[in-house]
Amino acid sequence: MPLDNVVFWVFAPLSIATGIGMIVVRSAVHAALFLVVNFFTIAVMYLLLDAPFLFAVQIIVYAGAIMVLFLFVIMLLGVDQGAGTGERLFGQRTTAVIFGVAVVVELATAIRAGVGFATRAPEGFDSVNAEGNPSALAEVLFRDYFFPFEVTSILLIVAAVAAMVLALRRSKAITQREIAGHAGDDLERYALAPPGGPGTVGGQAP
Amino acid sequence: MRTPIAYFLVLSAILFAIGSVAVLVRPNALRIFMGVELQLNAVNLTLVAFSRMHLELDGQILAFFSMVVAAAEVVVGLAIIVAVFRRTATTDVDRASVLRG
Amino acid sequence: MDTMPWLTLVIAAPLVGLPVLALWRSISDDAARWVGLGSTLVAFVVSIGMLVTFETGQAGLQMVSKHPWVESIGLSWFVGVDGFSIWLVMVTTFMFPIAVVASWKVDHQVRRFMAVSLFLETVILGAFLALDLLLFFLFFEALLFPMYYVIGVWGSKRRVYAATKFLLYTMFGSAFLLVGILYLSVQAADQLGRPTFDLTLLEQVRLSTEQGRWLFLAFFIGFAVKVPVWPLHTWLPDAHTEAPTKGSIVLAAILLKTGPYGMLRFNLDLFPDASRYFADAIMVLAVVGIIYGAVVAMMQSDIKRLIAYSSVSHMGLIVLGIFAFSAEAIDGAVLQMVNHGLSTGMLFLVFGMLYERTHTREIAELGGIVHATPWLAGAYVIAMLSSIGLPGLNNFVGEFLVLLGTFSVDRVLASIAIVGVILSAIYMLWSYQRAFQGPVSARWSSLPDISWREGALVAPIVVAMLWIGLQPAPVLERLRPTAEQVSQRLIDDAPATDIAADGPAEEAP
Amino acid sequence: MIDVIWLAVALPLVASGANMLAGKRFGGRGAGHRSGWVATAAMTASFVVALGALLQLLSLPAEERTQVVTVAEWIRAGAVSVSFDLRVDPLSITMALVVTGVGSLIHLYAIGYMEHDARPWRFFGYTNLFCAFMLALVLADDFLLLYLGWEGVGLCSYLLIGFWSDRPEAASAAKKAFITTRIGDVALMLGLFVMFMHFGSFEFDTVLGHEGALPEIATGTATAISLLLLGGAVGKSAQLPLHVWLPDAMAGPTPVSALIHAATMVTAGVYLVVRSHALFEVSEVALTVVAIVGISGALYGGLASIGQYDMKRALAYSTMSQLGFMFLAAGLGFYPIAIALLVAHAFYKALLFLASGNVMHGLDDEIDVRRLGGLRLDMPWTAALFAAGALSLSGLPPFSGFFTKDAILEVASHDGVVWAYVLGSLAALVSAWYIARLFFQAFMGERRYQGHAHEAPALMRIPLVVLAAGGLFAGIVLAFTPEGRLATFLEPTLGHIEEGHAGPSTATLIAISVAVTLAGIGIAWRLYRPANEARWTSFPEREPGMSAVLGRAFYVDALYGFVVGTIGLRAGEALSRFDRTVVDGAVNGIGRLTTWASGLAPVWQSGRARRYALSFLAGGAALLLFMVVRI
Amino acid sequence: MISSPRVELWAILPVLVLFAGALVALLGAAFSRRSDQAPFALFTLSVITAAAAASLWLWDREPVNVLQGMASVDRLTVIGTLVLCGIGAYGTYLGFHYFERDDLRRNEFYALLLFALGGMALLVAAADLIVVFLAVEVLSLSLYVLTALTFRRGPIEAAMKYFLLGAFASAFLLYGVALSYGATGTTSVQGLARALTGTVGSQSLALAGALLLVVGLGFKVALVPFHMWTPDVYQGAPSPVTAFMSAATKVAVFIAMIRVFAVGFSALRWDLRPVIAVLAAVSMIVGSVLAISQTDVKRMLAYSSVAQAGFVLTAFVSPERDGIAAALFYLIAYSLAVVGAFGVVMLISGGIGEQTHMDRFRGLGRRRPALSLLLTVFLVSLAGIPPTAGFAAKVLVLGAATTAGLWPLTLIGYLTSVAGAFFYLRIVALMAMQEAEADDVADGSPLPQIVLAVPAFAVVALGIVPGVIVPLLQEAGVLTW
Repeated sequence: MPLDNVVFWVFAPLSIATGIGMIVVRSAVHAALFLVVNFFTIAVMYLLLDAPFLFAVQIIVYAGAIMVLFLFVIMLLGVDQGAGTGERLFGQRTTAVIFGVAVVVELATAIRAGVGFATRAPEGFDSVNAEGNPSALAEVLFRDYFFPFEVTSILLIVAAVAAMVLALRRSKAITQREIAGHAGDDLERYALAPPGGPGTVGGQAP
Repeated sequence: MRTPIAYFLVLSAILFAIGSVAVLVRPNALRIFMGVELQLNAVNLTLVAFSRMHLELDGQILAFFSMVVAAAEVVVGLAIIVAVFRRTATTDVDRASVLRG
Repeated sequence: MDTMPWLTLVIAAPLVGLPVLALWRSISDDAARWVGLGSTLVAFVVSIGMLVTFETGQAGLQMVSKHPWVESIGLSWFVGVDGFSIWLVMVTTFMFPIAVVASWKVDHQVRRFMAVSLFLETVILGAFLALDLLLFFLFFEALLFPMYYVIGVWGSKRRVYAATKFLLYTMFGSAFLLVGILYLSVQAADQLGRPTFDLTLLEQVRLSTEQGRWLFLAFFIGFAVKVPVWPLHTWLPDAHTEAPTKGSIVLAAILLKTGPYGMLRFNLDLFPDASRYFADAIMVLAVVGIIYGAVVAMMQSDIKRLIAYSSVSHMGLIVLGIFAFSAEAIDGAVLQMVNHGLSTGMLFLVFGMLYERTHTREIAELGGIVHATPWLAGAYVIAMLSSIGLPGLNNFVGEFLVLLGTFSVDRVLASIAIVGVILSAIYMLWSYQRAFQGPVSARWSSLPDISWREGALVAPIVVAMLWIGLQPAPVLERLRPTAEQVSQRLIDDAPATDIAADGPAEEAP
Repeated sequence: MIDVIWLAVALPLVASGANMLAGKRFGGRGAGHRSGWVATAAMTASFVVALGALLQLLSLPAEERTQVVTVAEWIRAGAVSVSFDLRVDPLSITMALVVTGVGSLIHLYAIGYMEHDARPWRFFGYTNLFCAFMLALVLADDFLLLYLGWEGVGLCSYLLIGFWSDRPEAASAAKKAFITTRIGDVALMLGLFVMFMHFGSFEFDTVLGHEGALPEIATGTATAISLLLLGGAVGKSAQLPLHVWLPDAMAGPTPVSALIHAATMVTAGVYLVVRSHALFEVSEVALTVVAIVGISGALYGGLASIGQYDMKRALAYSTMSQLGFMFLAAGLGFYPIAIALLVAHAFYKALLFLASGNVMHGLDDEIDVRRLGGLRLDMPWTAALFAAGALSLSGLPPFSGFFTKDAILEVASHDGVVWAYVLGSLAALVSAWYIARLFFQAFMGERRYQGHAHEAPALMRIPLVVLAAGGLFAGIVLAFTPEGRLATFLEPTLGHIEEGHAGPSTATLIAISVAVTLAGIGIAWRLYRPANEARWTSFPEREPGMSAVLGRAFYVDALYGFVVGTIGLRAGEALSRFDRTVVDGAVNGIGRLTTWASGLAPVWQSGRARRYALSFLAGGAALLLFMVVRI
Repeated sequence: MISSPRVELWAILPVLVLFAGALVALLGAAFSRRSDQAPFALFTLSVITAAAAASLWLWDREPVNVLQGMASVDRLTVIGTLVLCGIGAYGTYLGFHYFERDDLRRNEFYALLLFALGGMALLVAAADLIVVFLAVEVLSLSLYVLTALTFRRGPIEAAMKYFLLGAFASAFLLYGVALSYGATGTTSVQGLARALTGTVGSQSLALAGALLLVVGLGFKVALVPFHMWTPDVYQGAPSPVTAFMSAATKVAVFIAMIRVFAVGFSALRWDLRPVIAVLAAVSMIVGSVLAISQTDVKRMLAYSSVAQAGFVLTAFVSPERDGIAAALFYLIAYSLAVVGAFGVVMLISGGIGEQTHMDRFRGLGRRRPALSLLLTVFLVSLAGIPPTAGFAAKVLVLGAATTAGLWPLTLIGYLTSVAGAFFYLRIVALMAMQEAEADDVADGSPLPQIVLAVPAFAVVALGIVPGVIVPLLQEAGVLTW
C-alpha cells in the first residue's frame, strides 16, 4: 500500500471522527478543540494533494488564528453558554441527520458520475509546481487572479469596519435619546401580537 | 499519487454534511458558526482536490480566497455574536425569536 | 376614412377634467362636481361625433387607428369600432354623466371621487374599443382598481369585504384570460414571425382543435367572471349591494358588459370551432343562471341584492343569446347589453335616490313609499317594467330577439329560459309590493318626492328606454350587419365534421 | 277615417300622457276635475274615429273590407321584421267600437265614481293608457304588435287593480293578476316563436292566410301554435286553470272591473282565438280543447259565482262563466256568435259592475250581499238598471243574452254536438240562478244595512242607461237588422258559417232554453227569497258543505296558494341558502383556506434560525435530488 | 517571472468610484466629531452620481471582458449599475432622513452603504464565479452590519440570523463554485459556457454545481425554501436599510444569476428549467399565501418580496433576450415600487421606534393624503394592476414564461398575484376606507414626500409607456460570449 493511501486512510476517518465529535460533545470548548484537530487533518489532505502552501496556511490561519479567536470568544462569553444539548426543536436533530446523509449520498452520486470513484489524478503536478508551490501560486494569483485579490482587500476592510462598528458602538456612542426611548422598545415592538402578550402597538389586527 | 481523487471529494462531501448538521443541531451561535467553518473547509478540500485533478493551481487559489473570506466572516460573525450577547446575555439562537410569524 | 381619430378622442375625453382635479388640491366640492360632470359630458358629446361618423350598414370595423406602442412585445394602440361596440360606448358615455350627478350628494373626498370616476370611464371606454388583445387586457384590468376604490371608499357597511371580493374574484378570472392571450400571441409569434396582439392578425393564427378549446375556455373563464355566468356570480351581489349608487350604476350598466362583450368580440371571433363545441354547455349554464338568479332574487330581503341577482338572471340571457349564434339572438344580446345597462342602471339610480332618503335597503323596513313619493315610485315602476320586459320598453325587444333566436336553435332551452320572464315579474312585483305599496308608515310619510335634479337624471333614461322600445331601428340597423356577419361565420361556415365533435379534450396544449 | 285609424290609439295615449304628467295641474275639484273630462273626451273622440272607420268600411264592398295602415317600422333584426301596422277589418273595428264605446261610457261614469279620490288624474291616465293598449291589441295587424297591446293591457290592469295600493289586498291582487296572466303570456310568446319558425313572420296575412284560405301548415305545428296561443288566451281571459286572478282583481276600483275585467281586456283571449281561427281550424284537437276549456269555464265560473257573497266577486266568476261560453262558441266554430256574445256581454256586464259600483258608492264600499238587501227602496235607479243587466245576462228573450248565449246552444244542437248542448244548458241554468240570486239578495227584501244608501248622481246613471239599452237590445239588433247583422258583417274576416240541421227544431230549443232560464231563476227564488233570509245571512264566516266548496271555488285558489306560497317559497329559500352556503361558501371557503394556510406561517417561521437553516438544507437536498434523478 | 496582468481599470470605474468613496466616507466617519450628517449624505450622493455617470460613460462601449475575464462590461452591467445607483441614492437619502430625524449619529452608515453598493456593482459586472462569490461576501458583510445599525434588539437579532444563515448559504455557494470548477476546470462564466457546450463529460458535476449556486444565490434573493430569513430581517432592519437591501440585493444577485445561468450554464438550460420553474412557482405561492396573514407592514412586504422574487425567476425559464429583458424590467419596476413603499412606511412608522403594525395605517388617507397616495401607487404597482409598471412587468415576465411553453407557470403567477392584490390592497383599504384610531406618528415633512414622488411618477410612467425602456433592456439582454 503506497504511503499516500495509508496516510489518507488514517486521516480521513480521523477527520470524520473529529467532525462528529465536534457535534456531539457538550462543551463548546471541546467542540472547538475537535474542530482544530479536524482542520489539522484537512491540512494533511492538502499535503497529499500537493498543496504544501495551503497546508501551511491552513494550520496557521485556521488552526492557529481563527480557532484561537473562537476559543477566545467562547471564554469571553462564558464557557457554559448554550451548553444545553436538550433538543428544544421537535425533530430537528433527526431531520438534520437525514438531510445531511442525503446531501452526502447525492454529492457522492454526482462525484461518481462526474469523476468516477476509481479515477486517479493524473501525474505531472510537479511541473505545475515547478518553482515551488508558493511561487507558482503567486504567479497565478497575481496574474490571473489579480482582480479578485484586490477585492479581498476590500472585503477585509469591510470586515474590519464591521467589527469596529459592532464592537465600539456599545461603549460610548449611544445618544441620550436612544437611552430615553429604550424603556418601551424591543419585545413589545417586535413581538407580533402573541395572544395576551404585552400590548402590541395599536391593538389586534383587523 | 495512488489515492483516487474521488475519495477526497467524498470525504469533503461528508465533512460538508457534518458541518451542515453541526449548524442545525446546536442552538449555540458559536457552535453553529463552527459548523459553517467546517463546511467552508470541506469545500476548500474539494477545491484543492479538483486543482490536483485538473493539474492546475486555480483550485488552490480559490481555496486561498475562500480562507480569506472565512477569516473576514469570522471577524464579522464573532462581532455580531458578541453584540447579541451584550444585548441579550445569551448566545442561544433559539432565544432570539422576537422576530417571527 | 375620416381623419379625426374619433375613438382615441372618445377614450381620452373623460380625462379632460383630470388635471384640474389632480392639481388643484383646494378645489371646492361643488367645483369638483362640475368638473366631473363637464368632463363626462364632453365624452358624451365626442361619442355623439363618433356615432354620427359611424357608417350604418357596414359589418366590419370602422374608424380603425393603429399605432405601435411597445413595439418590442407587439403591443399597439389599436382601436376600432363596429356594430357591437358602438352602442356599448354610447351607453357608457350616456350613463356616466348620470352616474356622476346621481352622486352629487357624496360629500367626502369629492375631488378624489370625481377623479376616480373619470379615470374609470376612460378605462371602460378603452376596453370597449381596444382591438389589441393586450391593450384590451390592460383596460380590462385597469378598471378593477378604480372600481375597487369606489366601492371600498364610498360604499356602505361591508364595503371593504365587497370591494376585495370583487377585485380578487375578477382578477382570478383574468388570470386565465391573460394566460390565453399570452399563449395565443406566442402561437402568433411562431406563425407570423413576430409577436403581436392584434386581433385581426390573431384571427389568422391556426390552432389545433385542442389548443382552440383550451384557449376558448381560458378566455371564457376570464369573461364569465365579469358577466357573471353562474356559478361564478357571488361577487356581484356583494359588490352591488355595498357600492355607492354611482358604483352600482357603473357596475351594472357598464362594467358587467365587458364580459359578454369580450365573449362576443374575442371568443367567437378567435375560436369559432371551439365556440361551436362549447355552445351547448354554455347555453345550459346561461339558462341555469337565468332561472337561478331569478329564484334567488325572489328571496332577497335587500333591494339592492335583489337587483343584483336580477342582473345575474338578465346577464344569463345575454350569454344565452351570444351562444345561440343566430343573427336574431346576437342582435338581441347586444341590444340587451344596452338595455340592461339602462334598466338596471335606472333601478339602482332610483333606488339610490330612495336610499338617500330612507337609509335602508331592507324591504321589510320600507313599505307604503308610493304614497309619500309617487313620482319616485313611478320612476321605479318604469325601470321595473323595463326590467321585466314589458313590450314598448327597451328590454322587451332584446329579450324577445334573444329568446326567438335561441328558440330557433334549441327549443327546450329557450322554453326553460322563458320561464325567467315569469320569474322576473314575480320577484320585481313582489318586492315592489312589499317595499312601495301597502299602508304608508308614519316613518316614511313625509319623505320628499323627486327633486328637479333627480328628475333630470331619470328623464333621459326613460326617453332612451321608450325610444329603444318603440324605435329600436337606429340601434339595430347599426349592429345588425356585424351580428349577421358573426352569425354567418358561426352557423354557415361551420365545417360539417365539426358538428359531430368527439369527447372533451384531455390534454393541455 | 281608416287612414287615420291610428288616431284611435293615439288620442287616449296622448290624453294618458297628459294626465299622468300634468293632470294635477288641470284644475277643478271633485267630479269637476278636468282630468276625467279630458280622458272621457279622448275616449269619445277615439270612438268617433272608430265609428268613422266603420262607416267607411261599410261603404266598401265586402271583399275590400280589410285595410292595413302602416304607421312605422318597429323591429328589424335578423329575419325578424315587424312594423306598427294597424288593420281595419270587420272584426277589429267591431272590437274597437266595443272598446271605445263602452270605454267612453265607463270613463264618464268614473268621473263621478272617482270624485273623492285624491289623484283622479292618475286613474284616468291609467285607464286611457289601457284603452290605447287595448286598441293596439285589437287593431294590430301583426302578432307581435298584438303582443305589445296584450302585455300593455296587462300592465294597466296591474296598475289599476293596485290603484289603491295602500290596501294590502289590492296590491296583492294586482301582483297576482299580472303574474298569473304572464304565465299565459309566456305561452303566447312561445306560440309566436313556433309561428315564426314556421312562417318566418308575425303578420296576420302571412300566418293566417288571405281570404279565408287556410295557411299551409302541418297539423302538428298548427296544434302546437294554437294551443300555445290558447294558453295566452286562457291567462288573459281567466279561464281554467289560470282564472284565479280575476276574482281577486275586484279589489280595484269598480269602473276598472267594468272596463277591464268585464268588457274589454278579458275578452282579448276570445278575440285572439277568433282572430287566429284559421290556425285553430287546421287542428281538430285545438278547437276541441278550446271548446272544452270554454264549457268547463262556463260551468265552473257559474257554480263558483253561486257561492260568492261579495257582489263583485260573484260578477267576476260570472264573467269567467260568460267568457267560457264565448270560448265554447269559438271552439265549436261559431265565431260570429262568440263575437256577438262578446259585444253583448260587454254591455250588460259593464252595466252590472257599474250598478254594483253605485251600490258601493252609496254605501261606503259595502259589497257583501249578506249586509245589503232592500236596496230597491233607496236606490230604485240602480235596482232597475241592475235588473236590466240581470235579465240580459240570464238569457230570457228578447234580451241580448238570449240572442247570443242561447244562440250558441241552439247552433250546437243543430250541429249535433250534444255534449256541448247539454252541458251548455246546464251552465245556462246556473247563470240564471246566480244572477237572479244576486238580484234577490241585494235588492229585494228588507234593508240589512245601517244608515241610508243614497242613490248615485246623474253622472253615474246616464252611462248606465245607455249600457242598459245596449245590454237589453244589442242582441236583437245585431242578430236581425238586415245591414247590421253581425254575422254577415264579420264574414269577410271569419268566413261564412253554415248551420247544421241536426237535433230538435229551433222552436223546441227556444222553449227548452226559456224553460231552463226560468228554472234557474226559480231555484234562485226558492233559495234566496227574502223569506229564507235567515238561512244564508246567519252563516258564520266558514259555511258548511256545498256552499263552502262553491264559495271557495272548489279550492283551486287554495291549492295554488299552497303550491306557490309554501312549496315555492320553501324551494326558493332552499336555493337561496344553497347560494349563500355552497356557491358563495365555496368562494369564501377558498379565501378562508388560503388565510388558514397563511396563518400556519408561525408554525415553521418560528423565529428559530435553526429551523430556517433546516428548511434551507432540505431545499438544497431536494435540488440535488433532482440532479441525481436527472443523471 | 510574473508576467504583468492587463489592468483595464476604466472598465470597472463605477465600482472603483464607489469603493473609493466608501473609503473616504469611512475616514470621514472616523475623524468627524460633528453630529451633522448632511455632508456625509451629500458626499455619498455625489459619489453615487459619479458612479452612475461613469457607468453611463460605458454605455456605448463594445461588450468586453476585462481583468483576465473576471469582469464583463456590457449593457447589462451598465443598466444594472445604474439601477443600483438609483436605489443606493434613495437608500442614502432615506437613511439620512431616518437617522437625522432621531438625531442618531450613524456616520458609518454611508461608508457601509457605499461598500455594499460597490459589492453589488461588482456583482453585476462579475464574469467569474470567484468574483461572484467575493462580491456577494462584500455586500453581505456590509448588509449584516447595516441591519444591526440601530443596535436595538430587533435589528441585532435580525443581523445575527441574517449572518448565520448567510454564512451557511455562502458555504453552499462556494461548494457550487467548487463543483463547477471541478466539472470544467474553470470558474469563468465564458469558460464554463465553452467547456459545457464542448464536452459532455462532467455534466452531473456541473449540474450539481449549478444547483448549489442556485441555492446560494437563491438565498440572497429570497427564493423559497431559502427565504426564511427574509421576513425577520426585513422587519428587523431599519426601514431605510430594508428599502435598500430588498431592492438592491435582488437586482444585483439576479443580474449575476442572469450572467451565470444564461451564459455560463446555458448548455444546461433544459436541465435547469424545471428547477427554476418549480422554485419560481413555489416562491410565488408561498410568498403570497404567507403574506396574507401578516399584520406588520414591513413583514408583509418582506413575504411579498419572496413572491416577487419568484416572478423574476419566472422570466429565467426563457433565458433568451426577451426573458432577460423581462426580468430586468421586472426588477426595475419592483425596485421602484419597493423602495418607495418601504420609504413611505418609514415615514409613516414614525422614526426609529418603527411602529409598522397595520393599525398605524388606518385612516391615513384622510390625514396624510399625499403619503397615502404615494403608498397606494407603490402597492398597486406591486400588486400588478394597471396602469402601473408592475402590471407591464408581470405581463412581460409571464409572456416570457408562456413563450417558453410553461403556461401553467403563467397561470400560477397571475393567480398568486390575485392573493397579492389582497394583501397589498388591504393596506390601501386600511388607509382609504377605514376611520383612524391610533394617534398619528407619521412624519409629514415635505421633502421626503417630494423625493418619493419621483419613483411614484416613474412607476406610473413605466406602466403607461414601458416601451421607453424595453428596447434598451432587450439590447442588454443580448449577451455575447
